[in-house]
Amino acid sequence: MKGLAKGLAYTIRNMSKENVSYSYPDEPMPMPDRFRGIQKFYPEKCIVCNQCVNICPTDCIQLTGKKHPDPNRKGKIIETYDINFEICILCDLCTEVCPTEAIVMTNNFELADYSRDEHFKDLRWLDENDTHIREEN
Amino acid sequence: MEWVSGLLASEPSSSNFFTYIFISLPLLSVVLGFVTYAILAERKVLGYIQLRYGPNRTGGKFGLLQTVADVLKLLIKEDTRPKQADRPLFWLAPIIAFVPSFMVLSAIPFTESVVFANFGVGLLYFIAVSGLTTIGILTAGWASNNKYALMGGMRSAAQMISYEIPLLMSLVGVVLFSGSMNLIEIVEQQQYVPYILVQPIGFIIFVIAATAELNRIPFDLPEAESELIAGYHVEYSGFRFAFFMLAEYVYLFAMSALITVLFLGGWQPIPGLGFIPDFVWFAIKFSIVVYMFMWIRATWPRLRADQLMEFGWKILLPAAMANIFLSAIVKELFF
Amino acid sequence: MTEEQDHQSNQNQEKDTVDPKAKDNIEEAKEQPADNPLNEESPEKITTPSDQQSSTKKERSTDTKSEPSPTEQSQTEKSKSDKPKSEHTKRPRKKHTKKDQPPEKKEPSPNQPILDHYVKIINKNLSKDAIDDAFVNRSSKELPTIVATPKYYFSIAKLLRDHEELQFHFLSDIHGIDYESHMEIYAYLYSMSRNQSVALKVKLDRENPAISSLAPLWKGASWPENEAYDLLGISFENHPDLKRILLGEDWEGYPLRKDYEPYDVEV
Amino acid sequence: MIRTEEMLLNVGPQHPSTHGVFRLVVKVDGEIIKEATPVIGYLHRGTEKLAEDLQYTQIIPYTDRMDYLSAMTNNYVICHAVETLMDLEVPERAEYLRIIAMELGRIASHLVWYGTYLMDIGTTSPFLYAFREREMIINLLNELCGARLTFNYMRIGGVKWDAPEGWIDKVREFIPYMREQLDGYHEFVTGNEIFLNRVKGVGQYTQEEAIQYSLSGANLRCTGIAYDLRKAEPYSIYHRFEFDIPVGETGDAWARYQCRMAEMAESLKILEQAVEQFPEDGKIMGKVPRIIKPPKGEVYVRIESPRGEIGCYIASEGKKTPYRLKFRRPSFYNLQILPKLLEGENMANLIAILGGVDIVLGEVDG
Repeated sequence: MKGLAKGLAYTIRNMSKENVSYSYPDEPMPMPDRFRGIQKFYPEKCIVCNQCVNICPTDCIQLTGKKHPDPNRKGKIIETYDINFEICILCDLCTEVCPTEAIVMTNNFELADYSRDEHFKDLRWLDENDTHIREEN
Repeated sequence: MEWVSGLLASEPSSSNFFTYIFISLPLLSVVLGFVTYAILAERKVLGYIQLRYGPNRTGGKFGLLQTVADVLKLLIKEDTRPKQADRPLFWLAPIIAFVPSFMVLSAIPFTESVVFANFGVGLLYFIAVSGLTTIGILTAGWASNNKYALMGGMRSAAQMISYEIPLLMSLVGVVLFSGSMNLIEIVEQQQYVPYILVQPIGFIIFVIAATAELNRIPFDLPEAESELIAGYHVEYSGFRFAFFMLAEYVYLFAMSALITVLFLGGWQPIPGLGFIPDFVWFAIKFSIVVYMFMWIRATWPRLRADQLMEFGWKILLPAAMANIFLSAIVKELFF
Repeated sequence: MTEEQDHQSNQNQEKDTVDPKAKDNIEEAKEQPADNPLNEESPEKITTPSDQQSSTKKERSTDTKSEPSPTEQSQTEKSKSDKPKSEHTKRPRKKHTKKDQPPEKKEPSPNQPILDHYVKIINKNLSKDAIDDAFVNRSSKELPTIVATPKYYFSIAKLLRDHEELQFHFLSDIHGIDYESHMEIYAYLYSMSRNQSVALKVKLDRENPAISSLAPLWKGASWPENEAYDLLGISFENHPDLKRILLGEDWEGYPLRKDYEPYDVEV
Repeated sequence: MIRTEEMLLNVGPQHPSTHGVFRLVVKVDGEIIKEATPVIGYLHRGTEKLAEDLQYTQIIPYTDRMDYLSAMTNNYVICHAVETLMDLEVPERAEYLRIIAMELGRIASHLVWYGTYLMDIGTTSPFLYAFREREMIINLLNELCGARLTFNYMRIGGVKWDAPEGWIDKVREFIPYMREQLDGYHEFVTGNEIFLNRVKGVGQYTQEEAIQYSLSGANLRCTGIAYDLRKAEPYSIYHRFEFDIPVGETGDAWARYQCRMAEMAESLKILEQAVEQFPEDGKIMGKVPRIIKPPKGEVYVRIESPRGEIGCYIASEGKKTPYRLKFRRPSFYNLQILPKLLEGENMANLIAILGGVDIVLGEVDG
């Protein structure tokens, strides 16, 4: 009986405590800087080295490059860059290997959509995704 | 309430029929209102104890319309029935469970004047009719043709048999002291001393047995969502499910009211505070009892079926018997 | 060059050398306890009767005494590594290894004498050709590894569990590997009373991989063996309930085999 | 004489108390279980097969998804295996970060167990209280590595991130708070007579049986065997910390409960010492070749996860990808004893026993 009474005392004490719920959809949920949300891509920084494609464990990144329009400059520039978000596991490895930090993580995590097709993010979408960009990389 | 008695004595006619309906509507709406807000209150109390808000979306900050929305949703939901179910029984079960829960309400005196049927044996009537619900639950468990439901139904029947007896026996003390089974008379006897002080053992036994009758934690074995998923009503959806839900909470209402009447002195005020109207007193005491049920639900785990039986037969029943003896001796010596 | 490679290159030599030595081994086994490095840890552990009850009690008492602190451990390791030098000549295999790759391994593993001791016990109790191969896996925390011949696999496992100087009561892991030339079973045994581990391996024919089950010895081996059956197609004899545990009975093929072709209707 | 009939009952795959997609076919006579057959594999993702085509660094995110309640230990076990195989040295600061992360993860994992176990037993409040504390741990780990569940924090030879500014202090503050809450849990639940009745003597087994069935973790320690790999084979820098191995005596669900509750307290002890000893500065990555190619050979390492002994076997052919990777998943081994424990038990005990074994289905199915 003592244990039962103790339990009752414990719960009634907690009733007056302030609750710990997040009011998530009403108030945005602050995420720490390191949080891994959907990537932001800087096409101008990309040197088409393919390292992110190689390291991706789920093969969700596809890219193509083309020759630099300025014939005097060597190297390639990016033409298309797609991330298939249906299978991306946000493991952060692509940003880790990127030598120029052309791809970085953002804190944006609200990715629900009504269609799977919308989870196929192309270069433009990733370029425009420029809020809450992670500072530390 | 003279005219009600006159009405009862008069010859049946269509106008009488409508009069009946009209006078029972307020009660019905009070009960339904209670059920609506008891569900909400339970969720809120659980929420606050568990450091969260509880419903807070539908109907303003406090989620006042949450249950209304839930009921509306249940009403427009598809009524599903398992293919192998026993059709007539499946259809009948919610009604068997639900109707007695409303029938018992007629016997409860809320104040001295607000009482619908002043039975001589109101107490006996209440206990007898409330026992019928178990048949509904058992029927639901059987008719669903689901193994979990069947188990829930069986558990419910076993539980009812074990706990109905101590429930009744714990009341014998009250009857001994008041010398009546009329609920109004019992309340009037408690004008100075509520029976909780005279019959503390009886009170505890009654509350425990009542919790078991209500299928609430720690005795919610027929439902036991972590073992039997939802027990007897696992196959019910939509409005039929709402019936079970309704029955459950109407019983909570009725049982709390009965505890208030039998042990807490009903509408009797605390001496010196008689200026507060009697229905307020009733409401206050009643709310405390309801809160207690919710508080227990937030705290304790569930018993196991065999422990429940053991507890019922080996502890509760002897204790109830001892209580009768004790009451008889006390009554003989001091009153 | 890793241990395994040089080891395989030496296999033939080893077989040649082990056989004539076997006689000596048996004789030495009698005097072995005297210079057995294990004796340093507390002799009573070794002499514990192998019946389960007392041994588990022993485990409890020794374990609660708390493990040796790191300094103590390094000391015992040092002293262990002292020993093998005297035994060095008895192990021609090691010698050859050294000659083949002189810069690779400077000193023999500290666990080499322990392994030798195990090998002796097994040879003595079972048969000379019970062990196909035995080496210390240096890259896996100096783990003594015994490769059993399929015929003696079960009896070696039983001996490892029951022998009073071995007491490998705890089966940590058992799984199969498909090397394209053969299949292999890898079992990792641990002795709580002696705080020693051993790996028991056995090589199987790849075409028709079958081996006796360890489930009669350890009930805990039942599901992992089912898993090996499920994913690699190794069948276990005397297994109480051999079934495809993860993939379901209608699955075709054995996914962890190297030649498995995934078949997916939708792709 | 009443004729009774046995019936087959499918508990799961969708059942609130199986903690995932796990099916148990039980043959019941009334409420008494005659026979129970576990059916697993609903969550099998073929991690081991996938890993054969992945580089070692790429496997780490996959391990997060095995035992998703303590992903840190899974991260560690594969890193540790590769490091052992390659003979790599991990910098001290990284080791401390790993240990702090792992012990936080252990507490978080046990908190989930505590909450869900009591939910199984029938009370909902402890779940919410436990999740309040777990949320704090998750937030700490989120700050450290940027994810709440699938951390992907450790790398071969070190860790991905250094501790952010003030993080160690936050951990330091968390320790006394958690102690206080643990006392609260004990006050709330441990003495509760109904709870005691539900767990005492339920699902009991002996030391011999526990070893026979290869149980590990609290499931083994509840019988009184003080076997914890952090002590038996100290890996990482566990030898630097002083802590005890909590053991039970009776080998029933009650002993398992006590063990796990005590383990949380021990983890707090380790955390306290780790935070105190935490080096001022230092590298977080060791000298690791750019392309990780372990030498030819095989390795098996095992560490203590919250659920028991998690092992990792790698057979390497000297390539970038492992030839064969195998995880010894503690839940998979621990679950084997279930049919034996359930025989002759009450249906209500099924839940109490299954919950007490503490499985994570992602790990059972691999």
